[in-house]
Amino acid sequence: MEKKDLNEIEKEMKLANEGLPEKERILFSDARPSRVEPLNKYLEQFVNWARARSLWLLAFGTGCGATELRPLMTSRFDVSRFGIAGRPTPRQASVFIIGGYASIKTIKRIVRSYEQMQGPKYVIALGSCTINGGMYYDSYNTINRIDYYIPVDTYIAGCMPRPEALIAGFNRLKEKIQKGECDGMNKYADNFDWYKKNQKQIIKDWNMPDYNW
Amino acid sequence: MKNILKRLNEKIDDLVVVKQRDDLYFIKVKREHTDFILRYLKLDENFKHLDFMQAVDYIENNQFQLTYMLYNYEIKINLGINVMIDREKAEMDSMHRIWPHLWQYQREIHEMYGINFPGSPRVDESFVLEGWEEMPPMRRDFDTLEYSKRTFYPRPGRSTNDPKEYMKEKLYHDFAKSPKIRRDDE
Amino acid sequence: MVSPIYILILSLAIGFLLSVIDKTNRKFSLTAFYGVLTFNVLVIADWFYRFLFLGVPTLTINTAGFRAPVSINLQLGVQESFVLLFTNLIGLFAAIFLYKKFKESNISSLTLYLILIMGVNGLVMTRDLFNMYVFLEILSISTYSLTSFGKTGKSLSAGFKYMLAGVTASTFFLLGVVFIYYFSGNLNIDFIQASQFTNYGSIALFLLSIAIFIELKPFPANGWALDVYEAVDSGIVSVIAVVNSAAILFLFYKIMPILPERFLNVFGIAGVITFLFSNMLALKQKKAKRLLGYSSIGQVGLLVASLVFTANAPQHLIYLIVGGFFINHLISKAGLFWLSGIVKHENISDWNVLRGNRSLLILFGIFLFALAGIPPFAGFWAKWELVKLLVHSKMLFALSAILLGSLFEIIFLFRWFTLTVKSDIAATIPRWDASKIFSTSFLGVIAIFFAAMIMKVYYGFSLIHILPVLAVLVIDIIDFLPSKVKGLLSLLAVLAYGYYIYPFESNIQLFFGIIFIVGSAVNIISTLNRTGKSEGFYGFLLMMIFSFGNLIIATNYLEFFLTWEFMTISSFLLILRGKQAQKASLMYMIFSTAGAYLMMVGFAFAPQLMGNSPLVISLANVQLPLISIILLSIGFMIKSGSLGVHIWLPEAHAEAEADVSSFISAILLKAGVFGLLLVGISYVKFAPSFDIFYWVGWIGVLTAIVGAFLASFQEDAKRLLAYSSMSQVGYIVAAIAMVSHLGWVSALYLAFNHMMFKSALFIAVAGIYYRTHTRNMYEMGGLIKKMPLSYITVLISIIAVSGVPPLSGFGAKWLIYTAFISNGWYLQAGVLFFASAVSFLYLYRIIHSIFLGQLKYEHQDIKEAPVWFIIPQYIFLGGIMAISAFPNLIIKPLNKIAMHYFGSSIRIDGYSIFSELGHWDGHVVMLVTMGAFIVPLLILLLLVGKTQKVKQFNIVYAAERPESPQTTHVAHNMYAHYRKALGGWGKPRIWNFWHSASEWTHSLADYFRHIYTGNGQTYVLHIILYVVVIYIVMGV
Amino acid sequence: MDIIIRILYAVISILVATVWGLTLTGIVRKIYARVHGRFGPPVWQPFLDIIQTHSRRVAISHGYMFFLGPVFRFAGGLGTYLFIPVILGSTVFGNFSMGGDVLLVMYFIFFGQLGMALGAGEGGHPYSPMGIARGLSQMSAFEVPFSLAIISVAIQYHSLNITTIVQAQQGSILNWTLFTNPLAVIAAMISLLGMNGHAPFSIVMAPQEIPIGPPIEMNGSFLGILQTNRGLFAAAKLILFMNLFFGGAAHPNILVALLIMMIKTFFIYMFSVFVGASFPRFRPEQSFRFFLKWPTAIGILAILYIAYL
Repeated sequence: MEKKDLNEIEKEMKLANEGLPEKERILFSDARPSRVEPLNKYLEQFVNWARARSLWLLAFGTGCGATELRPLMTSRFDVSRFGIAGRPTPRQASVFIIGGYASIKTIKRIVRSYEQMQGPKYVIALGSCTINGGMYYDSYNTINRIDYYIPVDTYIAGCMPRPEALIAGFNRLKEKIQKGECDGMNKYADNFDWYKKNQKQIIKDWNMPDYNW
Repeated sequence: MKNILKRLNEKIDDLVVVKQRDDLYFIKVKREHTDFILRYLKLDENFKHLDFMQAVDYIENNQFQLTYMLYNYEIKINLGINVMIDREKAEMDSMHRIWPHLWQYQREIHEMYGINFPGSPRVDESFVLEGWEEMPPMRRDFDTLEYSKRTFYPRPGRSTNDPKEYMKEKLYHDFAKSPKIRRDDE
Repeated sequence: MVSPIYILILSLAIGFLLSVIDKTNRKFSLTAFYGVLTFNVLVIADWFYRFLFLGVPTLTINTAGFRAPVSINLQLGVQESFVLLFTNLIGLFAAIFLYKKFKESNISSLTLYLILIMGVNGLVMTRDLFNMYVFLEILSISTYSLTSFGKTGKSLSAGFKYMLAGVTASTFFLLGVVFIYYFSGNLNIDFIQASQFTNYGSIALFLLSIAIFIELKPFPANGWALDVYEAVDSGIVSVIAVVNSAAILFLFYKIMPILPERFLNVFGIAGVITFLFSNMLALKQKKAKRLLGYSSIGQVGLLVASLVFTANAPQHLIYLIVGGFFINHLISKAGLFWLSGIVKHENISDWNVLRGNRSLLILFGIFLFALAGIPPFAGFWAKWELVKLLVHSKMLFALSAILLGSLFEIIFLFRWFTLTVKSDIAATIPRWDASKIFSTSFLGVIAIFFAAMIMKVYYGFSLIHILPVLAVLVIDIIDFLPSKVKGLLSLLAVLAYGYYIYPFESNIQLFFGIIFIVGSAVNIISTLNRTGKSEGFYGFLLMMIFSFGNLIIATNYLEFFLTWEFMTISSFLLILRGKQAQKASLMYMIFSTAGAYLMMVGFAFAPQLMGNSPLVISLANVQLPLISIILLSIGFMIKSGSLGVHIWLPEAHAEAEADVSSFISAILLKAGVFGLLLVGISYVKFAPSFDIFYWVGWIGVLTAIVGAFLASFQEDAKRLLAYSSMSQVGYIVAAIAMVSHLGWVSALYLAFNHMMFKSALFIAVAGIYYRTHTRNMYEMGGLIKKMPLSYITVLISIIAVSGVPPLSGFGAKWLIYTAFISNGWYLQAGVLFFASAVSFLYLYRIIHSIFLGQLKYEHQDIKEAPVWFIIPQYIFLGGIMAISAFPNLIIKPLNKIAMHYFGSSIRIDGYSIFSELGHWDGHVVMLVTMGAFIVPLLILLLLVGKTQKVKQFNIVYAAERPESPQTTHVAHNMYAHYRKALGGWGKPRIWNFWHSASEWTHSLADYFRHIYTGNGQTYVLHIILYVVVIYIVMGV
Repeated sequence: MDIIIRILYAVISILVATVWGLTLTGIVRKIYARVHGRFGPPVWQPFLDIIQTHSRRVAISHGYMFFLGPVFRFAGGLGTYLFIPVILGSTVFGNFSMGGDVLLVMYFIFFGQLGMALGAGEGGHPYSPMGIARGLSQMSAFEVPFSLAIISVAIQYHSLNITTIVQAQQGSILNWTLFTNPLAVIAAMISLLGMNGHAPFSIVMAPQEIPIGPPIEMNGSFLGILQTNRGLFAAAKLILFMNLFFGGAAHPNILVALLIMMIKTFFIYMFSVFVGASFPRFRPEQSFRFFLKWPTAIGILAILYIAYL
């Protein structure tokens, strides 16, 4: 009796990947993301200290806000002094900056890239558009609230926010990380079905697995 | 250019010509003449380049206007070909045999306006909107605000101001009195 | 004891009576006809037996009751009876072959045939010049008439051309006879002496001899003969080509004693020219009978040349050389002509219909191999002795012309053979005719009989040297068994053979014995995967393996060379079994033969060996002359695929069957290495003044680098491995060429290592091919998940190839660089470094393209390679691991082997090996590596946290997800940028060179072919001009 | 007992080298930043990065070879280092140099590269093999001048043994290979540029074209191991160069000797850093061609000069 239950649970833990054609399902993992508890208190504090001082950005400009990242890197504002560096692959990055408005087409890519990042991972939503749609609030293809689709740790308002505002945002994120308040990864895993429902509601041609490992 | 138009006039009846600028003309042609006119302009009148193709929704006339924008490198003149088609039965002949890259424009217009181009390659594939299920969004009877409200979980508490009034009030109410900032290049 | 005169009488009588007998019934006339022919054979056979075994003195028959020179006399001795026996035999069997035709045709053709046979007999026996003329005319007239036997327009015109040429020749003959009588007052050749002819008189001899020579169809005055060969019915043409030629050749032999030496030399050279050019022209020929015509003319030229050149040799050599060529020509040519009658297709590519009948195919093979001078057939021995003779008499131009001609012969014969065995069957299959097959098979038996006689009686080879051939015969008998049984039997046979030859006289033999025999035995396991019967496979495989073994125990040059040829032919036949192997195997055969000819000459130059010990030992005390070293080195380097002569290698490796490739690469190439080492052994004590091995070393080094680059640019897994073998053998060749202690230790170490890892790699690729059915690496990918065992094999092997510590490859690298640097070959060492760095390119390419990256849809359900492939792989892996962890296992014995020849230059202390430059401790390296591997692994396991296993498409991407595994797998043209960087150096120059060489030869042949216009008058003009030219050259 | 002490020594030696290697990387980043006119990250940033990567909660693995790839890489770095004597005459920093000579070290460098290439290959991402193909090709090209330089040095000292080579350079600064055999040193230093993968030879990682190249799929602890190895491996290479060409590090006082080692390796590294900071990147085929032309010619000259003059 118990064994059967276990099997059922195991089956539930698998993702259906219904968006994929039958023959492609073997090519993608069907594992469901699960919650990973933090380490014990002091160890977690230590690693959070290190995480906060070594923020690796995903170099993926999702909108017009990405223009603001260039001056950040170069000599005028130089974020590398805070231990912030760009990383070309989501596998290695820990911070995802949503650079402004996100269209339906872009949110699909955002979700993919976010899921491909390895936890703990942080999201900075940049610009008004990510908060409530900004000037594109009534567009047919710009989403209004990014936090319905991925968990967001810090918002930076403005259209566009200046690099100084970005640096302030980074500092805010750092503080939150050190305090251990940034747990978007587990939030996403816990509310996975809700996020997926929202995502699937607007992304109509779902030709990818349910979770992009 | 006059000669070209004259020659064109000889070819077809009731040609409507609008001169916008010295280097920009529009002519209005019938749907069934489009293929002939485009070919003629490309092969005989040297309008070799197709800049773009565009559609406008004249919902009042129950018509779509399609514009093929041509360019002649020798006399350096843009010539727009306007074709009016019926909005109810929105369909146009595919011109991709004249300019192969037209298929891409036609695909976009198909997606955005729901105008059909039978025979155009890959016209049914989605272009920007991946998996769009509603009415084509650029049709003017499509209510984007309603759609956005329905779909995108608008965040409550949003307020809107008239930019001009708001700016005057907030920032520049004594703008006229403020000293002028000289810029280097002035 | 019937007097041979009755042959003439009876043939003539029955010949004329036939038309009367035929009035009653054709059956009677046929009975009489065949009766006479059989009678002839029996009479001559009886005489031959008496002459040979009973020592009966030569028989002289005087006619009309007078003694010669007053009367015409006939003579029958050993030589005459030998020639007559075979001509009559062929005559009889040709008649049997023609049975159907004779049954239906006009009776006159039977009459003509009998008269022809009579003419031949008379021509051979008579000693009188005028009588010769008479018989010659009889022969010619009957031949003209028989030529038009087919009654086609072509054969009629051919007969007419023949007549024109024949009449021209006999005019000269008659003039010659008249003049001779004028000068000597005598027509009996026994009473004519060369001294009787003064300056003016020699013109008489010239006219006589040139007439006979024209009848022997010298190049280029032989267009008429070619047309005859092409047009006439195949039964008749065999008589013309073989029986007539034999008689006329004997005629030439008879008058040889009265000809002055300068005549003979010119004729000999003309014969060589005929041989060379006929074979060259045959290159371009596609029609079987015309091709055979060219070949017969060439062979007759060779016979004339060998008659002339052997004039001063000991009797038994003359018999072997001339007799060997004669028998060879007789049998194979008649056999092939008859086969053409059976096949009934003109074009040689249509001969693949022979595949419908196994015994005919075997016969075809026998005749073709015999004609090509492949052992054990008579032609091989004749050629070997002729080469020796020519070398000793310093006739090097004639020698090279003959060998070049033979090479052309090999090319067109084997092209024919491979086309027959491999091309797609399109032509209609004829009905097999019993009478024709009977005659043809009889010849096959004779060929084998002679081969056995020469091997056993003349040379007295022991059984072990005949073993390779016996293996083929035995397996052929049990070919009905399933292949697994045969495979197991072969494995046992190889082991038993190894046990039999085991007690070796030296360690170096033991070493190569392990490579050849043990390596082969393990490799055989992989062939056990074969299903069905694999007809013929195990026979040739055993032949090859036994040949390997015989190489190391060969005690003289001939044994070595014979075995070498066995090895070549068996490996050729094995390669030919591949599906698309026609071109590849042909190329292999051509290059191998060229190498073999060079070796043959090289051995001929080498001094005689004393004693009865194996070559590896006895050569140490022999000083090889420089020319011999050069020729032998080139010969062996061709076999080991050195730069410049390597182009056969990738083709042969790639196109051979999957489980054969490993034999070729891992073991066959080592035969070349062994050969080179033999030369090196003599080189140690007697280095020539010109340091030829220095250049051999450079070639080896360049082979290594070029092979590595070529391997990096391949898409085909087996070609990649083939080029890799070329590269690795380049290292070995270079190391041998150093002729130093460390050099040889490293060469042997590398040879052993290469045997193991390349076997493992080829078998692994064979297993993958078995599952995926493709050799293109980019069509695979991601197989690590499905074939983990094969992956481990390839992984370990490529580490061993690359020389990355701690595996055995590093030992090789360490030894070789230390050897090079301490030997002062600095730049060569630099090139080798480059080669070894480039080798990473292809090694990564093969493992990545096959095992890593994206798994394809069609391979999702693929299984691990069959167990028969896995077992040998892991045996080799075990070997690699053993000598990696304990390098002493191999370094110590190799050190000892090399110490036979040099003082030791390394010191072994525990597990440490010290050279004068540096040191290496394989054991410590192994331990440190293990430690350095395990510690990070533990750290990783400790720190890694939760690990999520994902699938192949879970890779990072943002905009578009991967489309399909095919487009996501990076494997095709992986090093395009390197090719770009190499620019002009990346062009296949060597391939282009050989390609254009072949094109030029063929174009040249085509150009020369145009002299044969097909016009009878032109042909007569050719003859006249030829006579004039010869006249001027001889300076009569 | 002896073995335990040896292992202990090895651990100390490895720790020193790793820390020094990582610090060097930090310094280099700082210098790069200053060249760009930035402040740059702190010198200890590499250590923070390593902790951060190791503290990822989930690691994605594509299979066993992928898992082992970084291990191979690190083992390669460890092995390379362990067969080089760091300080002349020191037991602690002598490492396992009795295992073999400079040939062993040269080939052990490949160990890690090959293993990493295999692991990255199993990741299945198309950029990995592209990067590896470039890397292997470039390696085969820069190996040529380097090996020629090594041969030249071997001829010069008639030894391949690193300790012997260092010994021969003692006494005066003029005994350094740098001065006795300058051509070989030039050839080797140019190939060091390729080895370190700084611009103009940074075609392997090339973040703009093939994002980060081979380790594109590496994440979490895998990446952490790779980062650690980068420090150790850099140190090992520099120490090898120091030993072969710059007189090695020898002093009775081990701390002074370590200091000498650090100074020398720092300057050797700075050479490639300054070249890297001031040049743009080559295209792959330009890079290969470059190595096969001038440095190779210099290497050949070095051999000819030493062997025949």
